Parts: sequence; C-alpha cells; structure tokens
Amino acid sequence: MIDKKFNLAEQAVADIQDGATLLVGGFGGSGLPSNLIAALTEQGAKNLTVVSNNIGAVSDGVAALISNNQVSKIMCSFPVGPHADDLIQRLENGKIELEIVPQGTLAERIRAGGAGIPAFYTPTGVHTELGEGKEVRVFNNREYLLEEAIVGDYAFVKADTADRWGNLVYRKTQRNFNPVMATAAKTTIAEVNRIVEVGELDPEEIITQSVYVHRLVLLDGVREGRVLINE
Amino acid sequence: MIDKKFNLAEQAVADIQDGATLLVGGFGGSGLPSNLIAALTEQGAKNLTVVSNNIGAVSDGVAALISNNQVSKIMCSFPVGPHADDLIQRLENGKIELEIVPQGTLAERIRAGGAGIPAFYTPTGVHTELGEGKEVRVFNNREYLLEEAIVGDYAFVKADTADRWGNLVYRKTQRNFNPVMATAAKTTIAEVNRIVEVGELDPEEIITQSVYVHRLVLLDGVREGRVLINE
Amino acid sequence: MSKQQEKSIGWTMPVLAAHVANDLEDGWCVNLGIGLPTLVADFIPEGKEIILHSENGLLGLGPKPAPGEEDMDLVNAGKEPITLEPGGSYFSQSESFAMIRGGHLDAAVLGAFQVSQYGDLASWKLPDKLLGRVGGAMDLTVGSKRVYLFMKHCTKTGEAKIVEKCEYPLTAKHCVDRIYTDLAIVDVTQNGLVVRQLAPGVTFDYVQERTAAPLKKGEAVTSEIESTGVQT
Amino acid sequence: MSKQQEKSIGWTMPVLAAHVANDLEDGWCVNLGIGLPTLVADFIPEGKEIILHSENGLLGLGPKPAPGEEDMDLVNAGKEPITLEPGGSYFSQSESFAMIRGGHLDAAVLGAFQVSQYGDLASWKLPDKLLGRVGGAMDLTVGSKRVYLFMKHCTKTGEAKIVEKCEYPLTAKHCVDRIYTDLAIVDVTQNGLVVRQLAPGVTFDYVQERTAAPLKKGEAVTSEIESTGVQT
Repeated sequence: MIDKKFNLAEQAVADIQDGATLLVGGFGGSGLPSNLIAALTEQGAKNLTVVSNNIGAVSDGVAALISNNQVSKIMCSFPVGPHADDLIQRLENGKIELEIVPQGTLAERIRAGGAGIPAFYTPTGVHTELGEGKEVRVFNNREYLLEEAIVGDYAFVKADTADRWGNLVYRKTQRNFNPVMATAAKTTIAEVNRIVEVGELDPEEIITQSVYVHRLVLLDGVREGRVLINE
Repeated sequence: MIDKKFNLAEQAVADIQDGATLLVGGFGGSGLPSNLIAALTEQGAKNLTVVSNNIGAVSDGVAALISNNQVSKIMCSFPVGPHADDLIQRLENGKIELEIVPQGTLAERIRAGGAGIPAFYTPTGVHTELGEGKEVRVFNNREYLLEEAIVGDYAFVKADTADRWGNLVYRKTQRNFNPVMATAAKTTIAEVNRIVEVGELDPEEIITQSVYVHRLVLLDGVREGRVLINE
Repeated sequence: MSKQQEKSIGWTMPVLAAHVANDLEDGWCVNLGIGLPTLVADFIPEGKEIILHSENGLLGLGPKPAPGEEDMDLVNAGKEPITLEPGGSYFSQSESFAMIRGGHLDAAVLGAFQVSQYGDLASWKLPDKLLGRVGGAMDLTVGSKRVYLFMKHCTKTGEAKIVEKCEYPLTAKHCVDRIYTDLAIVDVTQNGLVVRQLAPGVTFDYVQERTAAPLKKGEAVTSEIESTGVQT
Repeated sequence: MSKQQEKSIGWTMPVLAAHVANDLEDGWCVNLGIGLPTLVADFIPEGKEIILHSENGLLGLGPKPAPGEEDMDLVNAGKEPITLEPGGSYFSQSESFAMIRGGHLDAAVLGAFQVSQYGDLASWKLPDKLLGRVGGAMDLTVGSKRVYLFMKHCTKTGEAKIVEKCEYPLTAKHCVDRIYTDLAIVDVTQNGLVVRQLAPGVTFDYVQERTAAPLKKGEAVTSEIESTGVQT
C-alpha cells in the first residue's frame, strides 16, 4: 500500500547528503516549506546547491541555511531582501557562489528538468550580463539563448492538502514554484497542512500528481507557524 | 467590457483565410470542437495546415475538413482510423502533405509555441525515421533532437464551461490537447457547453486562463450532439 | 526461423498478463499500451497499488464502466470509455508527456512488431504500409524507467519477432528491458538476451528455434533444467 | 545634463498613473511592475476592464485587502497581500512565465534606471552594487506586446535617465515602446524619441535639457505649441 507519510520533518530530510542539489519552493513566505528547511538546519548537510527564487525575503527560508553555513551555491532571480546580509557577506568572502537567473528562465529550466527536456532556447537575457557566455542562436530572425535544464536531488515543496498517494492541492498563490519544482527532483518532499483520504481530492483540482511526490510531512499545527496564522 | 461571445460558430470562424494554420483539439471524439469544424466546412477556407493528434478516428473531426478538400498539410501523431480513407487517398495522389510527429513532441512543440520557446531538445525520435534530417546534439552523454515550436493562426478548442472573460474549465479527459493548443494560436476559438457569470468559476480550477481565449461559441444544445448524449 | 508454433503450447495471454502484473511493484506508476497490454490491468494482485497512466492525460485509470455508464469525456489512450480510480487526476497532453519524457513512469508495457537483441524496438510502422501510427510510443520508450514488451513470440505467419537487428522502422534504440511472450520471459541485458523463465512445457531450444537472435539461459532456467533433468 | 528639477513642476505620480491607466485599452491583460507602477491600478477608469497579471502566478489582481483581512497565501509579485478580482485565477510560476514570454500580455508597465534612445532598458542592477534583482524584468520586457516605463524623468541627483546609450547593465535591448515621466510622455520610435505629450507648464526645451538623448516633437506637441504660441 502506498504511504508516503513521514511522522517528522527530521525523518523526511535525514538522508540528504553533503553536496546535494536542493530545490526550494515558495515566493517570499508564501508557499515556503519552512518546516523542512528548519529540519535541514538541524540535520546539518553542507555544501548544498540551493535553487530558489527569493533569497533573503524571510528569515525562515533559504536564508536560514545560508546563515547556518550549509550552502555553497545559490541559483535564484532575487538575491536581495531584509535577510540577505549573510548571503552578501559570504559572497564577498567567496564562501558562496551565486548564479542569478531571470525568473522565467529559472522556472522554465526547472520545468525542463522535470519534463525530460535537456535544453531549450529563450529570448530572455539576450545581450545582457546574465546571457554572457551562453550560446546565441537565431530562429525566425530573432536571437535566443540556449538554457539547460535544472534537476534537483531533492525538492522541498509546500502545499495545502495531500492524499496518501501524494497528490497535492495548493491554496491561492501558494503554488508559485512548488508545482514545477515537485516535478524536477529525484526525491520530492512536501510539507502540507492536512492529509485526506485517497479519493477525497477533486480529480479536476489536483495540481501536483501523486507520481511527483515521494515523501509527505504533515504539519502538526504547532511548528507550521506562519501559515495557519493567516487562515 | 470584455465579451468574447459569438452567437454562431459560423461568425466565429468567418475570417479564417485560405492557407491558415489551424490547431484542432480533441483526442478522438473526446474534447473535439466538432461544431467549429462543421462551421469551417461550411465557410470553405482552403489550403489549411491542420495540427491535430488524431486524424480519422471520428467522422466529424479533421476528417471532415479533409473530405471537403480544405487541407493541404497535416501534422499529427496518429493518422489512421475508420475515417482515414480520404486522407490516404489524398496522400497517395499528392494532394496532402503529412508530417507524423510523436505525440509528446507534438504536445511539447505546441506548448513551446505558446510559451515563447522557439525550439528545444528532446530524446524522442532519435535514430528513427521521424528524426531524419533533424539536428542531433549530445547533452550529458545522451543524444537529443532539436524540435521547433508550432504556432497556429487559429486554435479550435472544446471546453465544458467558460465565463465572459474566456476562462475555461474542462471535464475529465476532455482536456487532452485543448489547454495547450489554446495557448499557441493568434486567435483561439472555444466552443463550450455553458457560459457562466464572471466570478462563478473556482479560481483554483480554471485550466485555461482568460488571456488565451479570444472567441467563445456557446453550444445551443441542438448542434452540440455528441457531448450531451454522454452527460 | 519461420517455425509454426503449436496452438496449445505456452502461456495464454491472460496468464502472461498475470506474470507481468506480478512483476510490477507496489506503488509503481505504469502505462499499459493500447491493445494486448491493457490485459495486465485485470491481473494486478489484491493489495498491490499500481497507478495506471493514460497518455491522453489521466493517472489512476480504472476498469471499463458498466454498460450504459460510459462517459465520452472519460476515455483511455485507445479512445475507449474507462473509469477513474479514487486518487486519480486529470491533466493535459503536454503535462502527460512531460510526465512520460521526464522519467516519472516506473514502467511502460507495450506491444511490438520486432525487438532486437540490443533492445531496439520497432512498433509503430510496418514497412509495407503507407502510414505509421506513432502516437505516444516513442515518448514512452525513451522516457519510462522500464520498458516491458507484451507480445506473441512469433507473428501469425510464424516469423520470429525477436531478431538480431530490426528491419522495421525503429521506435527507439536500446530501450527494451524485458520481453514477455507466450513462450518465455526474456531479459535484455548487456550480455545479450537472457531467458528468465520458460512457459510450462516449453524448452529452451524450442524458444531459441523461434527466436532470430542468440538466447542465453538465465539462472532460474538453468537450475530448473538441472533439477528436473528435462532435456532442452 | 545634470539639471535640478523644480519640485512643483510636472505631473505628480498619481496624475501620471492616471495617464497610463487612460492609455490601457479595455480588455487588456497588463503587468504592473513592483513599486511605482502599481499606482496605475488605482486609476483605471470605471467601466474599463483591465486584467492585471502578477508574475508569481495570478491573473485578476485586485486591490489591497482591508486591514486584518490579509491572506499570506494571496500575495503579489512584491510579496504584499492583495486580493483576487472575480474572474481571476491562480497558476504556477512556470505557467505564469509561459504566459509572459509567449507574448500573451498586452502591456507591462515597469520602472527603470536608464532607457536609451533605441528603447534599451536598464532596470535590474546598479553598476556599483554587488547584487542585482532581476526577478521577472527580463522576461516581461522580451515577452510583453508593449513595454511602458513609468518613472521620474531624472534621478534624485538630477541625472538624466533617458540616455543615448545605457551605461548600466541591460535588462533587454530595443524593448521599450513608451516612457511616462513626470515631465512628458515619450514614444520610442524607429525615428528616435518622440515627445507625445508635455506635462502642463513644461516646455519641450525644459524636457530636452533633462534628457541625454535627442528628442523630437510629436504631432500633438507641435500643434499645441503652434496654437498657444508658447515658446519652447
């Protein structure tokens, strides 16, 4: 019988090794899997490559991993914010490598990783600093950059509701990067507010299909903090 | 005020010109915009390039346009079926050009067309007859084919429910090629079973966002035929 | 290599389907190709959850509906009415093939015209036909974690379908992992074709005579031959 | 080119936002960039339906919620709580940027550090900063059917922001269609920068002096000068 539920976030992240590539969903604090991040700060894996859109918008996001010296590379579109000081310091002393990726290219590279597309061309970033060194190719008289897929060893995603199979339903703009990151990792771990019986989710409304989710962590109502406050 | 509704299918297809590229949704008879196709057979535009997955599965699909001598090129993955005789005859006498595209490549080329991606690499079709003449490129020790986007002048899609803005909700496997084709045409025309007030559709359940739909045709309950029979 | 096969010998297709179903692991997501492979769905053992994928945009394929309960908006990849299991979901074709090509299906069980000793597959077009029907076959074979063939060992006219090199147009190279036929279950390995299991009453030589590529005896086959003393 | 600007001269930002809002057409789908451009939402004329897009995955952006009604799962691209209009919908970031890059937005109204006479835009990184904040700016500028800038004509220190050639890191080349500033509305055309409208009491020469690229007089500006006899 399929059962992807782990009782504790700590158990769900226990096998993450030093040097792993980690995709982290969320847009600022919205749809942020902050409990999985907290568990990973306790677990302590180092030299992580972290792919996440915003770094520094909130203290309990990727910023927590940076401050805890667990990150050696960041790929993001927005590396600034009130909690970016530790990132900036580590960039300046060379402890962290930063790759800034335009937001749409970041999303599309992750989608490609999940969809078996190794590379694609995009108009975004042509003739800019972020396109330097990338292959430029003309289609129909317009220039495009070649961009390669991003695949994670692990993805941390946040959703509202799951079922035992691992189907996920999100709430409003909680979706953001979560559905696409869920498709693009060898092991996708979802933290959710509730888990319902198989068959209870409307089949028309499931956004992340069960096949993409490998582990589920149910927030216990104490640690989840930020989310229930706003419900 | 936004209002995309046309009273008759004939009006919604009236401006389609000879030589247009037309994307037609549906998988066999499921989610097939058969009333728009019927209107186009009456309208009579010729030399159409038609992109559609199945040709010949049902008589009121693309087969009707072929039998009516309106088609000069077909792009599809499955050109066979009980109603493919007229296609085969026109292929044999050179009246129609056929490009067989693997189903996933067809879907991805259309998605690329809607998503501003001019081309991408895929593992599908490497070292096959359908990959002949295409660029092969190696990423991470695996060979991939370069495939280019497909964009339509028009898309015919079928959905269950729309609102005045053009948001679409589908029913079960009616989705198939409809959501992706809706994104990839200059003018997308949707035939729907009902139109509700703006705000009545669940924002979590809208599959095709309003921005992709330009014209709506409400089935009048008489002509829709095949669909309501099964409801 | 064009040996007629006795009608009564080997597994029936339903029994073969049960063998395939037995080899699918609990929790796998599996695509069953149009035609013969769909039989496998009927033999999934009680208590084993296999999530069936249909490439027209559905996970959690259920059995055929009762007569009169057909819903034309709920069809499988063969365009036949089906049902949805609890836990199932709908999505578009582009999402469906992203799932396939992205390596998210644990196995695809497909039919074949020919398969080579290297696991090359020909399944979409016969050389004498004007038209092929590629559908999702090329995507499924390059994308699925495992590709299993479910097929008769020989054609109706007794020609071997397992060959040294495919003569028919290829679906994909080096893609097949295992071949289930009425006569045997054969693994495609780096050391060539290895017979994993023989149908009851079928000898290794009988299978080899109906196969146009060299076969090897797998461990289980060798030990069965040794223990029963049956001549192969 | 570093002329201080009198505080009282030109349009206020709300009045300028009303000008932008007035130029958006009924039924358009529009993205308003973080910061100043969001002002435009408050001035969309009654009866005109403009569908606002937020790149974090939302169409149909509504006004800010009442205090106490904030929902942390409903935020805009600036990560501020917002509301959803009837007819609005949610989708993922990959779908949101497919929409942007695919050319489905009628207009994007964005801020700028510099814009060149050819419509090159610099808006994501200042040359003296270690970090840039590119976000969705590059995608919006290459993807939107029209790119409008909404900005102060000069920097706080009086430097021209409209220049011959951008010195700051580019967001995209040849992407800007029109520039709305407190002093004027300027079209980027194949014949160069054309002033379409001057703010009340602002002369063409006054704008030219605060612009580091040659400006031309548009038809409306020329005829106004002729009819009023005001010296430029």
